[in-house]
Amino acid sequence: MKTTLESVVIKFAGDSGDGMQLAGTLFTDTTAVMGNSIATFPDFPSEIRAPQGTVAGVSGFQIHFGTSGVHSPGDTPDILVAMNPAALKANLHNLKPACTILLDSDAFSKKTIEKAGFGNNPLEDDTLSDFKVIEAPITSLTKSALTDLGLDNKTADRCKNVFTLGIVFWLFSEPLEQTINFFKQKFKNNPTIAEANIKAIKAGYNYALTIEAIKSSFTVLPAKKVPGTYRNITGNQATAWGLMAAAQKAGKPLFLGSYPITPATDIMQELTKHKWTKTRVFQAEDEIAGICSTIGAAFAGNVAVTTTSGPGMALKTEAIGLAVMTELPIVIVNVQRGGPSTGLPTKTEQSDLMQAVWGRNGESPVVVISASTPADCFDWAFEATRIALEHMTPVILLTESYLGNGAEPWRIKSLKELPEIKPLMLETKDANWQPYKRDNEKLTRKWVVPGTPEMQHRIGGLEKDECTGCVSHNPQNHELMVKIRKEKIQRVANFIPEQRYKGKDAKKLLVVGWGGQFGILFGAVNELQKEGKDIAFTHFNYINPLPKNTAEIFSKFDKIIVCELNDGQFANYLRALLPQFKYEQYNKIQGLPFTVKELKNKFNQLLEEK
Amino acid sequence: MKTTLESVVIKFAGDSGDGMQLAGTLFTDTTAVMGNSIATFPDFPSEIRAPQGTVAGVSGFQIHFGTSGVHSPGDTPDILVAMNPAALKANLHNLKPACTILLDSDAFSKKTIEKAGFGNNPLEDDTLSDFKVIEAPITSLTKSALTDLGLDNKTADRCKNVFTLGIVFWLFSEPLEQTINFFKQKFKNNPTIAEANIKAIKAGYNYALTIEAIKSSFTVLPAKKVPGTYRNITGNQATAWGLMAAAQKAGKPLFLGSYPITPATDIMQELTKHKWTKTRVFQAEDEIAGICSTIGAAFAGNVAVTTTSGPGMALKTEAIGLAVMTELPIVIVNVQRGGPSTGLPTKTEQSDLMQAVWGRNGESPVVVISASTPADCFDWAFEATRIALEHMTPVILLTESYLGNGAEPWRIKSLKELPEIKPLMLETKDANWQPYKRDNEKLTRKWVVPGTPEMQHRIGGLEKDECTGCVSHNPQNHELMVKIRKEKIQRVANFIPEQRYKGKDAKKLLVVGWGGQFGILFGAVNELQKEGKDIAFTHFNYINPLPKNTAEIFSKFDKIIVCELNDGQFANYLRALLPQFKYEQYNKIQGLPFTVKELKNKFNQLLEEK
Amino acid sequence: MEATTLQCLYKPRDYASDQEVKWCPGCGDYAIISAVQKTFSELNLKKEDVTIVSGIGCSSRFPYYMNTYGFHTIHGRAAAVATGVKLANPDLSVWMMSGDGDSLAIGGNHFIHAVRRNININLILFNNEIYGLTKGQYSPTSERGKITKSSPYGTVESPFNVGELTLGSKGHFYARVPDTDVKLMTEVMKQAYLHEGFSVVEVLQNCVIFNDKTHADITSKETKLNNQILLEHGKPMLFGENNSKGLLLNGLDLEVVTIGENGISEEDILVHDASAKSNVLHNLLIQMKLPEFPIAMGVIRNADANVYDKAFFEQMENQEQLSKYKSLDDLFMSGNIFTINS
Amino acid sequence: MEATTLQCLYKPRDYASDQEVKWCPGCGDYAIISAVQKTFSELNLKKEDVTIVSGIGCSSRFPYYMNTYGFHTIHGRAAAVATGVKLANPDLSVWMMSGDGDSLAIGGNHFIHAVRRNININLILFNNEIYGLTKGQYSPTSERGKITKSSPYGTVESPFNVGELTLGSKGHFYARVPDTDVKLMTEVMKQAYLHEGFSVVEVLQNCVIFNDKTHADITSKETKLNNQILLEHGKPMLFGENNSKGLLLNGLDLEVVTIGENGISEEDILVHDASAKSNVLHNLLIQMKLPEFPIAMGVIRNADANVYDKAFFEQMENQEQLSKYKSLDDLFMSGNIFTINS
Ligand SMILES: Cc1ncc(C[n+]2csc(CCOP(=O)(O)OP(=O)(O)O)c2C)c(N)n1
Ligand SMILES: Cc1ncc(C[n+]2csc(CCOP(=O)(O)OP(=O)(O)O)c2C)c(N)n1
Ligand code: SF4
Ligand code: SF4
Ligand SMILES: [Mg+2]
Ligand SMILES: [Mg+2]
Repeated sequence: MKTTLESVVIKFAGDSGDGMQLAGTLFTDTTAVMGNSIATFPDFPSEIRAPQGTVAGVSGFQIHFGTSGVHSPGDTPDILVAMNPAALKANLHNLKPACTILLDSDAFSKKTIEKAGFGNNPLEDDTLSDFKVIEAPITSLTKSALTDLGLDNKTADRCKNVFTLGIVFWLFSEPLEQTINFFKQKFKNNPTIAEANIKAIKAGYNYALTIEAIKSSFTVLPAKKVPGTYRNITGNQATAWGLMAAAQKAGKPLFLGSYPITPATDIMQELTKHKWTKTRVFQAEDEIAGICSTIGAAFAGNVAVTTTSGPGMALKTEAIGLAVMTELPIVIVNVQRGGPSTGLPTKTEQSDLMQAVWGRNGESPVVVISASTPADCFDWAFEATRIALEHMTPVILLTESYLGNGAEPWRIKSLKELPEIKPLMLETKDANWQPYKRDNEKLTRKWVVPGTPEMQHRIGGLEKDECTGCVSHNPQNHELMVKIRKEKIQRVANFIPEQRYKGKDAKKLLVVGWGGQFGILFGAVNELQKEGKDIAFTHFNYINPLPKNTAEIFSKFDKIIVCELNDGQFANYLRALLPQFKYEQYNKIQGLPFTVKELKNKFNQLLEEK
Repeated sequence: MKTTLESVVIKFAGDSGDGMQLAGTLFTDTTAVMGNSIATFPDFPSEIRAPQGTVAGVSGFQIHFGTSGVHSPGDTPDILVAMNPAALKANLHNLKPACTILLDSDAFSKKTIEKAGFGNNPLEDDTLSDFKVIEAPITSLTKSALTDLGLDNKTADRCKNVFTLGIVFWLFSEPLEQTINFFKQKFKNNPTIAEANIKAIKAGYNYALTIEAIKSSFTVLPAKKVPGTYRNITGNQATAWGLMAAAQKAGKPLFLGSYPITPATDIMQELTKHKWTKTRVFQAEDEIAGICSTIGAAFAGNVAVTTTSGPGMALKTEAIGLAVMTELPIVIVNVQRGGPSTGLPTKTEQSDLMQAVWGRNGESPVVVISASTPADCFDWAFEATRIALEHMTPVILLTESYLGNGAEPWRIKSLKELPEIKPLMLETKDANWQPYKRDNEKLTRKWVVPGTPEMQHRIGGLEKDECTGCVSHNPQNHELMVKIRKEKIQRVANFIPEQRYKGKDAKKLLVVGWGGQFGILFGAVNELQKEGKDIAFTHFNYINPLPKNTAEIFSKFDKIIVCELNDGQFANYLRALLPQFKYEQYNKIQGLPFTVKELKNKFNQLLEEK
Repeated sequence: MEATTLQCLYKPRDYASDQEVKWCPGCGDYAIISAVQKTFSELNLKKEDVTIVSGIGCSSRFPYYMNTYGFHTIHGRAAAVATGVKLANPDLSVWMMSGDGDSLAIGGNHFIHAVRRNININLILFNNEIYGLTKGQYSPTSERGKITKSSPYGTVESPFNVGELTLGSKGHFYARVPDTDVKLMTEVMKQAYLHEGFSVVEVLQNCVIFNDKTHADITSKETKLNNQILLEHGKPMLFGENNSKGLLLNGLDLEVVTIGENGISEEDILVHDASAKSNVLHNLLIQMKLPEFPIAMGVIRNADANVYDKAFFEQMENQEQLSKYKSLDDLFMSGNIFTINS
Repeated sequence: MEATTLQCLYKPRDYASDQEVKWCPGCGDYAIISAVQKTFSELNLKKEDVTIVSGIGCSSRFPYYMNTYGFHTIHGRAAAVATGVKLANPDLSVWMMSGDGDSLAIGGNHFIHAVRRNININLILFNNEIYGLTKGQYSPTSERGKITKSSPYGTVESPFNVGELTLGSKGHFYARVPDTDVKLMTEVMKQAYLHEGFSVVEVLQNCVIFNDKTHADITSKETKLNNQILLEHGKPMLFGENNSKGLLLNGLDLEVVTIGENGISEEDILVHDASAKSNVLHNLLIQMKLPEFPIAMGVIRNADANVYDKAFFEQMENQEQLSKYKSLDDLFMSGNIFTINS
């Protein structure tokens, strides 16, 4: 398994007059200076003057670049830049699933669409539904950007390619200096043109920054593919679908209370399309209203979810405590991004783990789980909902920008093959029932929702009597309730699978991962195992509680290294819970995923040390 | 050193007709049933019919009760119930400093005040400034509570004592059942009177609950008193005064942005009285506005503080991240109460430690310190401010309900004897200055406030360039900044005293405490040391960073036990930071402080085990 | 209003829970709970169909005392929680109980948005112009200059007028009532229930402990005849002893006149139209202040408008009709799918 | 207004920082920043005395582009941060830049309270009726039925009217301007600066990317003459080609009339009084909607009232006079003190 982030293929495609060769070359120069290895493939139209706007007239320039493994210009692009419908059409058959397509939406008129040979407008039908599309009105934006310079229309128009290049530079966090110098150099006798190009590239870059454009990453299939029907899916879409599937398997309507925030907004936007499933999406006035409406919906019997990212998560802190106290089933999805504070909204990071497990006032335990690949966001969203409903507790699901915006093929699940979810609802009067009376096995209370006759009751955020749920200031009762709430969460461990690991014969080094870095960690360990190294790998999706056999696995190894995109949060968490082991750490805090290379270096180093 | 919580003295005092003997007896009966040891001292007026409302006519009933050490009715009351001015006057000379006085404010008319021999109204001048006064309009409340019963005025009036008893029961979390049964029994032939008494006691109890009445605790002086001038002070008052003193020593006005919440409100209420010091108190619309106004005030050059308790702290989470990112000096005081959620607003707990150190999105380190006694809240509020200003960082000061409402004698500090605080302000242009340029020693940036010529700059919550402070998306810069922000906090350890401990010769057991349980922990260890046990004690006020010699101290002992009023948060924190040691735990989560007895039991047990 | 003429299912006291009511003796909240119980009884509401949501404050303890479903949430968030309840189950009768601090200080944002959306929830706003539970700090409705625990020298801020804020947030139902008149409260609460959309019922509530008599100029026996005017839809705006005074419009200003003086007769007096689409006159009535004017009581505005939950569910039903997918399986299998064989 | 006649200290562009402006080409925000720079120049503001506070959003990037002190805070909290700045140093000229989402969605509570307190801060509210930065979800000012990324079938909520909300929150300065008229924006911003108290300047701002032309009916060259009316204090309310149309009051309703028709002359037309204490007419003007009425532009309300920071510091000075303590030492040594000797 490998991810595209080790190397990337970009293709610039447009009309012959669109300056694609120049754009490609300039990008190549910059990436080369940044120390990447590169292979390029310029691909001109065969006819000398092919008709404008037709597929035959499309000019392309493909670049493959990366830190390693670049031996060819690449098969299929990860990012396609299409300056007009024809350019799109020409490349559509040869795209990686779920790749990013950057389009000039201004170029999509009825005429150009027809000329390119599309029946319908591909921006409006399903043609692009599997890709991550960035539609930008590039022509008009470029023109606006250059109005001050008093250029004629044509000259301004020529800068489109440079504007587009600016967007691509943003997507790859490449610096502009190199290219700006090139323009200064090249047009030193024509300062207006130099300025136009510089303005255009900056405008493109800033535009992408302003709209918080994010490129998607794509993970190829693992070697052994399970036979079946597949489609590509992003992590955020998979999360949305997993939630819908879970609600259906629980037989209750889905409710989402949320407020837009990068990179979580897509989940809300996906769900809101599916009103036909009776899913209720409430776009709240802020994150607090988002989670509070969710708590209200849970009280009233919906499968209730809220979605957000770091700063929004912070705002939900107080209300999560209320859900803990009232023991209501809600799911809180945090698509993590770079922090602290507003931080790096478009970058990936795993630094909200401590906040999830311990970031509340009082002793306030919740279940915390995480997803590991874009497609398995479906499963973990489903599992989060199952646990919430079957254990009457808030569940925090941690995903990451890298997962939410990343995509991979998903083996389509049918509703039939998914397990039933059994909410702990009580619908007819039970004489022994009390609002906080518990099941002996799971310590759960029953879900009795408003509208149910003869079981009216009141809940709230004050400490409550262990059985009746009435407000109680009794000191012993408080201690008991703190213990019960903790134990209830601990007992979830009795209802989840044991932790697994890969490398049964290994003894020396155990690599521990969690969350969205699964693919890369797996890849790195896999390669080392093939090289015969004494290394194993275990990846955590259940964070709180940990699977029951965790200590048993850890005890088999000489060394344990915890790898995460933060400053060591899971490592610290493990130290607190399983202090008997020593944990090495590998951390990266750059808003970027790991690379296989850096991981292998680190693991080799540990394997070589005594 | 011992605290009053092992045993308590209450005195009921009122006019002969006020039923004080009955109230006292009923209270005694209940506490006896609850398993307390008791000594009482009824004290009637010597004259048979002393004039009503005079000191001579005061009838009293004193009760000393507790879990241990009750050998006499007690010297001076911890709680005085005074049904009229005369009862107050009669007992004023014989009160423990900072004790709680429960008054019937309805009984304080011009006439009765004069009759009692007061010159001025003692509720309006300084007479009671050293006590925790609960003024309740007992007469009228009792009347209102009984209106339904159609009693004559006199009969209703007679229930005042019972209403008052209800309040006292609330203060001691005593149950009402025993007394209610007594009334049913005693007045079985007069159900109206029975009902009146039952209604009255419940009404008093509920009244106290509704207004969140809190009794203060009082700690007596340690054996070796430092000579000097003393006054009594509560923790909240000491916090307010410490902040004012710090602002003055820093030469900047104090700003407080806050929203009322039990048990922190008193700090705001104290500060708001002292506008004459140029202290700016902004009662915000909510906690978020409280801290955000504080951040704004810090940006603009005030010594800026926000105060709150658990749920409010949760709401401030996001904004604390902003202060971390912008590296502004603010102090956040959390007077902890019982959680989670609204929890037990009037009870004490130490369960917000994890939230303070780790409860934010992203890697978001702040300094965390805590106070240990009511009086030293002054010093720790001062120290919190010093660190904030001299290290350009948010500082969280954790106190507790037990400290905030508790009182003890404070050796009055003069401003002269307090150290200067040197804010890192830059007031005239420095050519090399950059908004995020750092001092090499502390890694602090300079504080340049709006209004300063020629150094205009912009700050914000996005990741920023390591030197210029401009927004930066650069991956390496982000990692560097995460490390710098962490290291800056770590380096505070270079500017704080080393950790001390008591018991230099001990080897076996180290008792570790933090926060407001200092007195009781100290007392328990002290007694065991006197008994010759192999035990030592160290108490933490600096939580993040820990004093540099912490590991060195820990390494001297066979066993370490961490004692705290939560489920083991400091213990878990130590495990993460100093995983080389093994930590035992003693935890209590009842909204109550430790008792010396339970601690000694636990320590003895550990000392006896191998 | 048919409901009120039927035999009642339950007596008012049947709506009381088994929990002891814990407000201070003499607190205005007692009258409010009586009125709510009477309202429910007269409306024949089933206990299980009522959900009462509150925030934190003395007033917010309300749900504990009612034998309905109840949720004592966190400070300021009742409107948001209630919104979730209503959208999860629109058949429930959702009531929100909240103080001036809870709804207008920390909860201000949820308040204005619930009003704007016009979701079908009934809010009883206990306005005692003080933070009761935390023992007496000023609130956003405390009058300017008020001395409280947190304003020892008097406040330096001007208060909200609840009605103005409601209308400024696009509100369509606003009523004001004194806690001294259970009958009027009951009548007004019934109208709030019958109004589709968000109903704001402001109760001038007395806090005997921390803000005693703050509304006494308006509500006391001695003053109320002259200092209150009860507005009733379709009726002339008369008040005072023997309804001897009334309100007139003079340009854009209201004016108090005496019937019989200066040739004024009852016919000249303004007639209250609570259902007027325009809120101009409602705003003028809401803004009336002592001593120049009486304080307006009763249902001041009760106008029809789009209701959020109704539109929300209509759109849902439409989509159920229109969607090209009939099941999640359809959706999952849509778009570009491909098959991998073993 | 003396300031404007003096020689300017700085040219508008002197207020620009060295940071590149990063809005989308064609975004209305460019015109707003020009107007702000012109305003500062004409007001002769010293760069170091200006503090610009914003929240999060496209519009909230504003402070980065100005060579003044600036604070890009967190989403929705600019008003609270600005309040702290002003109370820490009342001599600063504090400006708040914020979007419709930032100020009216998540920041709604701080908005209404800042307005109510009437603290001397100038808010420029960039109303593009959309969440720009997060790529196009509807906001609390998006028109009903609008199709956006988060409302694929159209919204089911009615928007706030910024002016109504301001007045409902007890606002004393409200102006509305289109982003197409830098001159008018500049004039209005100067008045906002000169107004003591909280000034709300709503700019109808175009987001070319996610909500292009949403204000075009009002602001486009073709329509603006008939669809806008510029209100100027002391001047008659005229609009249309050659100012041929005007506004009249008809009972409690406004009416559009044509000069010269039905015997109407200019004298009959309402004269704008922005400083009127009563907000009734201001509210009517604010509520005017197309197509029946033109949209009111300019300073609609500009009335004197108690200013929070002024009262706050007056009280402080009083206390400095009145306090019985002269130093903290006095305070610490007050009350019951006792001495312990060694
Ligand atoms: C997050 C949070 N902040 C503050 C508080 C403290 N608090 C509880 S109730 C209240 C105000 C109560 O005033 P109001 O809503 O008017 O209710 P009343 O008690 O007057 O009925 C405050 C500040 C809290 N419980 N939670
Ligand atoms: C706490 C938090 N919630 C959500 C966001 C995401 N967010 C950033 S800006 C924004 C709305 C922007 O809209 P507006 O204020 O109208 O500004 P515009 O971009 O339209 O100028 C949102 C939802 C955030 N940054 N922080
Ligand atoms: S404190 Fe005031 S509002 Fe609260 S219960 Fe008592 S009287 Fe009522
Ligand atoms: S997205 Fe819209 S509001 Fe934001 S910068 Fe671009 S045009 Fe302006
Ligand atoms: Mg109140
Ligand atoms: Mg906007």
